[in-house]
Amino acid sequence: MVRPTRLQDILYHDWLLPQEARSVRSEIRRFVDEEVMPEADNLNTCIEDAAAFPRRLFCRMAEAGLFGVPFGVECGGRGLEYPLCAATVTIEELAYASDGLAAIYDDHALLPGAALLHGSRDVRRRYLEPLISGSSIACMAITEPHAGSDLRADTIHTHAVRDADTYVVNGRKRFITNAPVGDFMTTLFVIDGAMAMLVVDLHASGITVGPPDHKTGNRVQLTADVWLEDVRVPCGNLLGEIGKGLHIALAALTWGRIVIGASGVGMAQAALDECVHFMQRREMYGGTLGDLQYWQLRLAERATQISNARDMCYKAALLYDRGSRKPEPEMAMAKYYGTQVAGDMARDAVQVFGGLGYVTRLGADGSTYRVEQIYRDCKVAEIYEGANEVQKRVIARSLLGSEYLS
Amino acid sequence: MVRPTRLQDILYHDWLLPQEARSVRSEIRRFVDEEVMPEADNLNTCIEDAAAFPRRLFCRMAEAGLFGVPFGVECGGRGLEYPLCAATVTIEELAYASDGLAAIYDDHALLPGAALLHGSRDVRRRYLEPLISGSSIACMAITEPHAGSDLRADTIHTHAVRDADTYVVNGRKRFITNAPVGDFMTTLFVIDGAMAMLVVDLHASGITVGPPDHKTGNRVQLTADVWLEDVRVPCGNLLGEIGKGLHIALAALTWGRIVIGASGVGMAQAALDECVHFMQRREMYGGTLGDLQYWQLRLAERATQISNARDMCYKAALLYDRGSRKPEPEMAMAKYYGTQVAGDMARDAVQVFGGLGYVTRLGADGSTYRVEQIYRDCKVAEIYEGANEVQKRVIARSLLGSEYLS
Amino acid sequence: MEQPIERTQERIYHGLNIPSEVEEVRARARHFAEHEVAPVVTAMEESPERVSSFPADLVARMAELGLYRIPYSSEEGGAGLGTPMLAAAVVMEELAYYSNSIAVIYDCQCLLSGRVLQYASHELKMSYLPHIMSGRKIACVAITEPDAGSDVSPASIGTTAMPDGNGWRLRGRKRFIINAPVADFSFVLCTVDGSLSMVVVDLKQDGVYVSPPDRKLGMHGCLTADIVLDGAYVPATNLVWQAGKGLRIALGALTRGRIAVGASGVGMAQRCLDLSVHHMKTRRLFGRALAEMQHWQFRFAEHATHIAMARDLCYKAALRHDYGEEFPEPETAMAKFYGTQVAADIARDAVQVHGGYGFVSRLGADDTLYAVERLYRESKGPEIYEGTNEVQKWMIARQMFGR
Amino acid sequence: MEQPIERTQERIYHGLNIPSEVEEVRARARHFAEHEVAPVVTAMEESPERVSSFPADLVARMAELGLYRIPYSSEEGGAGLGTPMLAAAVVMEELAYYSNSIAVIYDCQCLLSGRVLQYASHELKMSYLPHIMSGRKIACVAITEPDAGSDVSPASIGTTAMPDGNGWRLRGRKRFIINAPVADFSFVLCTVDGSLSMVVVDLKQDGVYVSPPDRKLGMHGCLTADIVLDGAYVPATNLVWQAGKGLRIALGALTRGRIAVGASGVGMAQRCLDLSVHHMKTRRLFGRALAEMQHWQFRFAEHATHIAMARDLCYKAALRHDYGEEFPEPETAMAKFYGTQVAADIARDAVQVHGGYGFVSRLGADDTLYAVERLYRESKGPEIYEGTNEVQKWMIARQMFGR
Repeated sequence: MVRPTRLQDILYHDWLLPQEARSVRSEIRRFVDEEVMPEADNLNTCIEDAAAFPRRLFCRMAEAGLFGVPFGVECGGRGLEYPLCAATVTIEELAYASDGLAAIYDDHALLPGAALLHGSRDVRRRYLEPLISGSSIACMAITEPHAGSDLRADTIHTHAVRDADTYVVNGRKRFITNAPVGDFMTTLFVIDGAMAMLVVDLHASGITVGPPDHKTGNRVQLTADVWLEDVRVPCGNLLGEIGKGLHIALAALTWGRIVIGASGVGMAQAALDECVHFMQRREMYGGTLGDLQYWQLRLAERATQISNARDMCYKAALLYDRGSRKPEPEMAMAKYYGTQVAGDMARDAVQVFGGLGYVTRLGADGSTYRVEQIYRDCKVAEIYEGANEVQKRVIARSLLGSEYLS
Repeated sequence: MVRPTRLQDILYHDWLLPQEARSVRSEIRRFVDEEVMPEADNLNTCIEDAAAFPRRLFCRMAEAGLFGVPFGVECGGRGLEYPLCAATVTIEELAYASDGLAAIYDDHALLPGAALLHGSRDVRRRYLEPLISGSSIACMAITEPHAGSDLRADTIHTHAVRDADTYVVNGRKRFITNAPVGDFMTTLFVIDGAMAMLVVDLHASGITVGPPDHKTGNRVQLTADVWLEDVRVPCGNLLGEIGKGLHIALAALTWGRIVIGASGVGMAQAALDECVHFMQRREMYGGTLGDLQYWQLRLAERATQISNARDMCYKAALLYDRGSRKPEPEMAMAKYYGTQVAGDMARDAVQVFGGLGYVTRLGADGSTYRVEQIYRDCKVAEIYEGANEVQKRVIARSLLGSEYLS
Repeated sequence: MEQPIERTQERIYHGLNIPSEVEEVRARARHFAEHEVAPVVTAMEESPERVSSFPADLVARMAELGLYRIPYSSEEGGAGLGTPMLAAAVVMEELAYYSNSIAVIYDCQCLLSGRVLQYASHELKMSYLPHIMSGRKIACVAITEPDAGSDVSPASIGTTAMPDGNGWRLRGRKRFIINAPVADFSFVLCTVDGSLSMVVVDLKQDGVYVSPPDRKLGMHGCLTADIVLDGAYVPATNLVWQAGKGLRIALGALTRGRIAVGASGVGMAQRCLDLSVHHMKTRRLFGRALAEMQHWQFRFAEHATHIAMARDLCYKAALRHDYGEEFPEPETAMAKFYGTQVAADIARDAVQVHGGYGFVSRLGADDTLYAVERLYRESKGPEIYEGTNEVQKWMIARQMFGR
Repeated sequence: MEQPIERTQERIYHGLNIPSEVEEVRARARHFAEHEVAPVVTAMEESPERVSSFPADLVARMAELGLYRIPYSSEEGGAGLGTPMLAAAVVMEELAYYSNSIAVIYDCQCLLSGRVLQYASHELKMSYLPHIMSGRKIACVAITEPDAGSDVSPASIGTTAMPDGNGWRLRGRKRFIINAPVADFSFVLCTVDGSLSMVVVDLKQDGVYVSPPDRKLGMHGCLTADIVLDGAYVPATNLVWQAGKGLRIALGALTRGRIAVGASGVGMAQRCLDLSVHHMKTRRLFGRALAEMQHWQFRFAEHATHIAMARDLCYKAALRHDYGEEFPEPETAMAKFYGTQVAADIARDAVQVHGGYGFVSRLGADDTLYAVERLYRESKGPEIYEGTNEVQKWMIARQMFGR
C-alpha cells in the first residue's frame, strides 16, 4: 500500500518545540514507519482478547527506549530537558499509525509512570525501572463503575483497611487499560475517608480481571474491569501519603491530557493525509475528487484546525517542561480541541472515501482503510482522561474565576 | 433492559402524514417492539458472514406483510393510497431498533421493488411477487468499484451483448446489499453504449459473490462484490427498455433517498431517547447528568433538528404520494439533513454516555449500549444512496438553475 | 429603494396544508410590503431613532388594508379567518422580508397586545381592541424591566400597583418597550398585592415618563424606550382577567409573539437568500459566475434547507395554536429559536458572498444601495427579544426532561 | 466613551517566543488606544462617513508616538526592531481592541503602503516613506476594481497606463479604497504595456476624482471610496520596481496586510470576550450571575480557546515573515481567515449574552453606551477585505493539493 505524503511537513512549521523534541520526533517517526506501520492494520482491526496484545511491538518499544522518554536517568529514563514535549510528539507519531498503540503507551508509561514518581526509591526500583525496561506491563486504575469524571472520597468505592504492614483492599475498577495483560496497577482508593494511591500487584491473590471490553475502536488497547477482594498490599507500596491520592492522579492526568490532545492531532493528520492522497487519485465527473471546490475549502478549514491544535498541545507541553506544573488553560484547551478536531476530521474523511471509508475490510480483496479506523478510534479521545466538557469547565474557571463554577 | 421512553410522542406532533400512514406506524412499532427489539443487540453487533443474515426475522417481516407496504394489490402488496409515506415510517421505526435491518428492508423491498415495477407482467410475477411474499431475497446492483455517485455509460463497466434470446453479461458490482444470501438482483449495465436495467438470477452460472465486507456498522446488512462472467440472462428480464437504465435506477433511488433520510431520523431519535433516559438516572456532582445546563440546551438543539428532519422526510414522501415523481428539493433535503442529524446526534450521544458509549460489549457483564451501535451505523447513511454532497448539488440546482452547475 | 428581485421561495419550498385564504393574506401583505414598505425602508433605517421618524404612514396603511384584523374572529370585529395565527405568521414573514422594523411594530400592535385582550373582560376588550384594529391608537406591551429580562417572576418584577380609590397607582420602570415613544396605552406586567398581574395603562397622563428612544444595532424604524411609571393611575376596570394571572397572560401573548418572531426570521432569511442568489448569478469572479462556485452552491443549499424547515416549523406551531392549543410546545420554542437563528446564519453568509458590497449600505460612487448589511444588523435582534434563544432551548429541554 | 474593564487576556493566554521589545510596543499601543482612541470611538463611529469626520488627530498622534515607524529598519528611518512584523501585528491587535477603523487606517498607512515601497528604488522610496512615517501625508493602496475583487489578473484589471512624454496617463476606476477621500497619494495597480504594474499616483491633481465616501455596515471612522483616474499623470520614476512586477508587489504587500488583519480580528475578539465576561459577572438572571450558567461558561470557554489559537497563529505568521519568509504560507492565509472568523463568531455570541443591551448602542433612558453592537458590525468587514476568507482557504488548499 502506498502511504500518503505527510502533509505536516508542508502545512505546519514548528515554532515552539526545542530541538531535542524535534529529534525525538524524527526518531519515533522512523520507528513507526519501520515497526508499527507494517502491523498497523492488525492493531487497528483486531478483536479484543488477551492474545491481541502486541507483545513483540511492546518489547520493540522498550528496546528502542520509548518508555524512557518521559523519565530521568536515575530510573533508567532518557533524562531529557523537555520530557513532556518529547512524550507529546511520541504519542502524536504513534497515534498517526494506531491510536490504540498510543493509548497502550500512555496507559503504560505515562500515567502509571507519573504516579510512580511519587513512590519511595524502593517502589521506583521495583516498579518504575521494570516499566521503563518493558519487563513489566503497567496500568492506571482510577475509574470505577460509578465514578468517572467526578472523583471524590464518597464516589470512590475501592477502599482499604490497614492490617499490620499491609493494606487490605476491596473494590472494583472499570475500563482499566492493559489490565488483561498487566503486571501491576497504580490504584486510587479510599482509606479512612481520604483518597490515596497504591501500587497493586495484579498477580496477587484476590485479584480478578474480567474479560476485555469490546469497543468501537482503539481495538488493541485492551480494557477490562478489575475486582479486588481482600487483596493484601505491602504498606511500602503507598505512593506519596494518605490524602494525596487525588493530587497524584491529577498530576498524572496532566501528562495524560496533553498527550491525548496530541493523539487527536496525530489521528486528524493521518485522516487529512489519507483524504488528500485519495482525492488526488479518485476520478469523478471527468476530473478528480481533488478538483471539487467544496472539499478543497473544507479541508483547508480542517488543516487550519489541525495546525492550531498541534500548536496548542506543544505550547502546553512546553509550559509544563519550563516549570508550570498546571499549565492552564492551555492543557485543557489542548485536550478538548485536539480531540475535537480528530472527530471533525474523521467524519469528513469517511465522507470523502464514501463506501470505502465505511468498510473495516472489503470482502472482495481484504482491503482496509485507515480513515475507517480513525472514525472508530477518535471518539474515545473526546471522552477519556477528562471528558471534553470537564476541560471546558477548567477553561471557564481560568476565564471567569472559580467562584462562578459550582 | 428497561427501554427508554419514546420522546417522539412528547416532542413531535404530526401534521403531515395521512391517517393510513399513522396506522402503519403503530403497526410497525408494535412489530419492532415485539419481534426486533429482543434481537436488536445481535443484529447490531454480529460479524458479517452469510450465517448472520436474520432469516427468521426476514420471514416474520414477510408474514406480517411489511414487504407489501409500498406495492399495489395486483402483485401481492397492500395497495395503500400513500405507499411511500407508509414505507418512510416503516424504515424510521425499523432503524430506531436496527439500522442494519432497515437497510436490508430498503435493499430488498424498496429499491429492487421499485425497479421491478418497470418490468413486464411476467417479470413482476416471477420476481416481485416472491419478493413481497419473502420467498426470494432481492438485491439492487448499481455501484461498481469505479462508479459510485457518478453514473454514466462510460463509468459503468458492467456490460452485455445480445445473443439470441439472452443477454450475456460481464462485469463486477460492489457493495451489493443482501448479495451473500440473495436470489436475484436488479442490475444496472451498459449495452451498445446505453444504460439499461436487468434482473439477474444470482444462482445462475457465471455469478460469483465475494465474501461479505466487514464494516464499521450496519453489521447485519451484508454487502459484497458480485462478479458476472458470461452470465446468460433471458431478454425478458429487461426492465423498461434499453437506454432507460439510469431513469429506472434514479426512480428507485427516489424512494431510497427519502427513506434513508427517515432512517437517520429513526437513529437520531433512538440516540436522543437513550441520552435522556441515561441522563435522568446517571448521578454526577451530587445531582444527575440531566441537571447540566450545557447538555440540556445542546439536546434541545438536537431535538429541534430531529423534528425538522422528520417533517422534511414526511413532506417529501407526501409530495411523492400526491403525484410529484421528483419531489425536489425536498427529497434531497430529506436525505442529507436526516442523515446529518443522525451523525450529529450520535456523536453527542456517545459523549453523554462517556466510556460506556464507547463499548461494543462491556467485558465485565456483557452489557451493550445502543448509542455505540448508532455511532457506528449512522455514518454510512451520509454516504449511500447518493452522498450528501450529491444531494446538496441537487438542492443548489433547484435554487440556482441547472445552468450554473457544471 | 429596495429592488424587487426574483424570489426563490417557489423554487425551494412547497407548502402543504396551507389554506387558500392564507395565500390570499400572503398576496395582500406581499403587495403592501413590495409597493409601500420597500420604497421607504432605506430612508427609514438610515435615520437614527427619533419619535419623529416613526413610520406612522405605514402603520396607518396596515390598518386600512385590514392587516391588524387578521388575528381576530368576526365576533371581535376581526377578519374571521379559519387559521388566524397562521395568517398572521405569514404577514410577519412578508413584512420582515423587506423590513423587520415594520414586522415587529405589527407584532406589538396586534399580536401581543391583542392576545392580552383576549383574556380581558368583554367591556375592557371592546374599549381597546377596535382602536388596535383601526390603528387609531398605538399599543405596546411592557414586560421587561432593567433587572429582569427573560426572568419573569414576582420576585424580579419591580413594578408595583398600590391601591388608590377605585384603582391603583403604578410605580416602576420598564425597559426596551417596543412602540413606547409613540404608544397611546400599554399593557403593563406588575404586581398587585404581591402577585403578578396585567393592567392597561393610559400613557398620556401625568406620572408616565417615556425616555428618548434607544439607539440600536438595527431596526431603526421601530422605537424602543424605557417607560417610567411614577404614580400613573389605573382604574380597577383596567385589570386584565384577574390579579395573579399576569404571568399566564404574558406567556399566552408571548406564545403568539414567539411564533410571529420565528416567522419574521424566515422572512429575513428568505430575503438574504434571494439577494444572495441574485448576486451570485450576476457577479463574476475568475471568469465564472459566483453561482458556479461549488463552495457557495453548497453553503446556500444548506441555508435553503434550513429556511424550508424553519418555515414549516413556524407554520406548524401556528396551526397547532389555531387548532386549539393555547401553548403549542415544543414547536413554539423551536420555531422562535430556529427561525431567528437561521436568519442570523444566512445573513452572515449573505454579507460574505457580497464581498465588499456586503459591507456597504450606500456606495459613495453612485449611491447604489445594498440591503444585506442592513439584514445582517436586523437579524441579530430576534435571537434576543421575546425570550432569548437560550430560554427557548431551555423550554424544550424542560419538556424533554419532564420538568 | 468606551470603559476600560478587566482584560482576560492574561487569564487565558500565555505568550511564548515574544521578545520584550514587542511587549514594549504593545504597552505603548495599548496606552494610546486606551487613553486616546477609546474616549472618542463612539462619537467617531456614530457619525456617518464624511470627509470631515476622518480622525485626523488620532492619525497624527500615531505618527508622534512613532507607531508608523515600527515596521521599518533603522536604515529606512524606522524603529529598527528585531521582529518588526510581529510588533506591527501587536499594534493592530491593540488598536482594533478599541477601534478597527483606526487599525485599518494604520494598516493602510504604514503596512500595505510601506511594504510596496520596499520594492521601490531607493530614490522613490525616500521620496514617500519619510512622509508615511511622519504622518504628514496619507497613503492608500488601490488594487480592487468594480469588476475585480479578489481576482487580480491582467485580464481583469481595467486600469491602464498610456505613455505620455516621460511618463504615463492613467485611466480606470478603483473601488473600496481605504483612506482615498483623504489620501495624498496612492499606490495603484494598473497595466503598463499589458502587464500588471504598480505606480505611485499623486491624488492632488487634475484627472483624479474621488467619489464621496461609501456608507458602511461598520467602521465608520475609516473612509472608503472610488478613485476615478481620468488621465492622471504619473512620471516614469514613479513606477515601483519594474513593469510586470505589479502582482508580485501586491501579493507582498497583502502578505503583511493579511497577517495584520488577522491580528485585528484577534483584538476585536478579545474585546468581545472581555466585555462579555464583565457582563456575565455583573448581570443576574433567575437569581444567578450569567457567569454561573453552564451554557455560557462552555460557549465562552470555546471562544477563549479559539482566540488563544488565533493569536498564536498570527504571531507565528508574523515571526516567519520576520525570519525571512517573504510569503509565509499557509500560516498567513490561516491567520487571516481564522483570526477574522473568530472575531465574527464571538461578536455574535457577545451580542447574544448581552440580551437587549447587546442590540442597543445607546440606551435612550440614560445614554449608556454598549460596545458589542458596534463590534458585531465591525467584525464582519475583515472576513471580506484583503482577500475574502474563501480565497484564503483556497490558498491553503492549493498548498495542500500541490497546485
